[in-house]
Amino acid sequence: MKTITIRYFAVFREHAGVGEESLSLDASTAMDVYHQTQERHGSKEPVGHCKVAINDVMADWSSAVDDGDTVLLFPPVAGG
Amino acid sequence: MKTITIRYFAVFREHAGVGEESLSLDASTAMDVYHQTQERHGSKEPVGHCKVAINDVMADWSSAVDDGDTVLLFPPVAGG
Amino acid sequence: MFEGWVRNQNDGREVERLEYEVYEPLAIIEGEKVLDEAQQRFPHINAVCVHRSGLLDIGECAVWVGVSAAHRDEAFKACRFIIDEIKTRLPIWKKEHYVDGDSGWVNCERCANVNHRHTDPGKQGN
Amino acid sequence: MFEGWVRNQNDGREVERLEYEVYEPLAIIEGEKVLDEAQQRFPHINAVCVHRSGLLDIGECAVWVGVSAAHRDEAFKACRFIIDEIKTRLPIWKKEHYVDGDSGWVNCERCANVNHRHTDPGKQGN
Repeated sequence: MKTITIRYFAVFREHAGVGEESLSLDASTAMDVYHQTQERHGSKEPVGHCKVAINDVMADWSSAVDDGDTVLLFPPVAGG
Repeated sequence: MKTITIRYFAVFREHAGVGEESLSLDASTAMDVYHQTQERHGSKEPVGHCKVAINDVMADWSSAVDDGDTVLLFPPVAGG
Repeated sequence: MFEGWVRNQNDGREVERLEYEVYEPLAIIEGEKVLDEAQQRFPHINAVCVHRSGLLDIGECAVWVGVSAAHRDEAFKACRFIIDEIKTRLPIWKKEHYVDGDSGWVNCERCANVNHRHTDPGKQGN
Repeated sequence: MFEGWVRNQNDGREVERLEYEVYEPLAIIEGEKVLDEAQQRFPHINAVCVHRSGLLDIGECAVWVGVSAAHRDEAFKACRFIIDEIKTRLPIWKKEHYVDGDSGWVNCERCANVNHRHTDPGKQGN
């Protein structure tokens, strides 16, 4: 188990009800974190439409997460 | 013979030394006027690069000119 | 030069004001990357961009991109490149507050529906 | 929005100032035609344009095109259409006055060479 700080933005934050929380997760990638917190941020959005950063650096969904990392979950941006 | 007023613009005017002159010409089209005044406005430019107006209305080089018309000869514009 | 203004309607709904949520640390880094990439593609330009954050009223300028170049083709292409990249890459989210009291995050129609009476805001453009 | 400024060099020559000769009666009519055509191609835009006449110094704005639209794709395309048409269709001629005292009408390199020490001003852009 790793202690991961998760930060939610925009619609994710509103649904989670918090901007940030620390969870103890059995996660090896950013994707694992997304899926394991899906109920909290309430998204059925495919990850392909969202973005992720680890410790303030843009990352891939396959990027590894380590104990103590902060994972930032970004819903789709306004775009057009 | 027709009395045609010719107006020269930009480089044409500088070369003709006048902005406007009235000439008695044996011309049936705007193209005829261009060719018959070519020595005055000094242009070797093909008419395809220049434009013409008759009595303040944009015209084609094949447009007819009548006695008393004013023909405006426009050198190429700056473009790009 | 491109300016994005807050419009009073979107997709047929009356918009009262907009709220931009910007995650600044990464928005600034990504914004600088976009300008660097524009500079590489169009070497002879000078470019700047500004994006607002927080609550904006109708008629306010939300985003501004300025590009200068000796030749207009390059200026147009670079300006278009920058605004398109900014709109899709930067961590900036737009929430519309409607006149009828409803609100919704733009382009999140497939995300969680967390808003009371929130309806599909549809495709957006600016 | 597009602004054309007077640059201090063109094709490697130092420009001191520019002179625009505009034949107003037809420039205005053609300019309005260009805006009408833009409006037909891009029905949802509002567009205006201004072109200066006479002597301009370095750094002055020579031409300004402003287009507003709900969607930026339309705004970009319409702005580009208008400036391109204005530059090629309106009876407006540009004369460059160089720092070395020479001068020349732009894009008239194949026309009459009426200027003292006038050399090929080459291809122009703005």
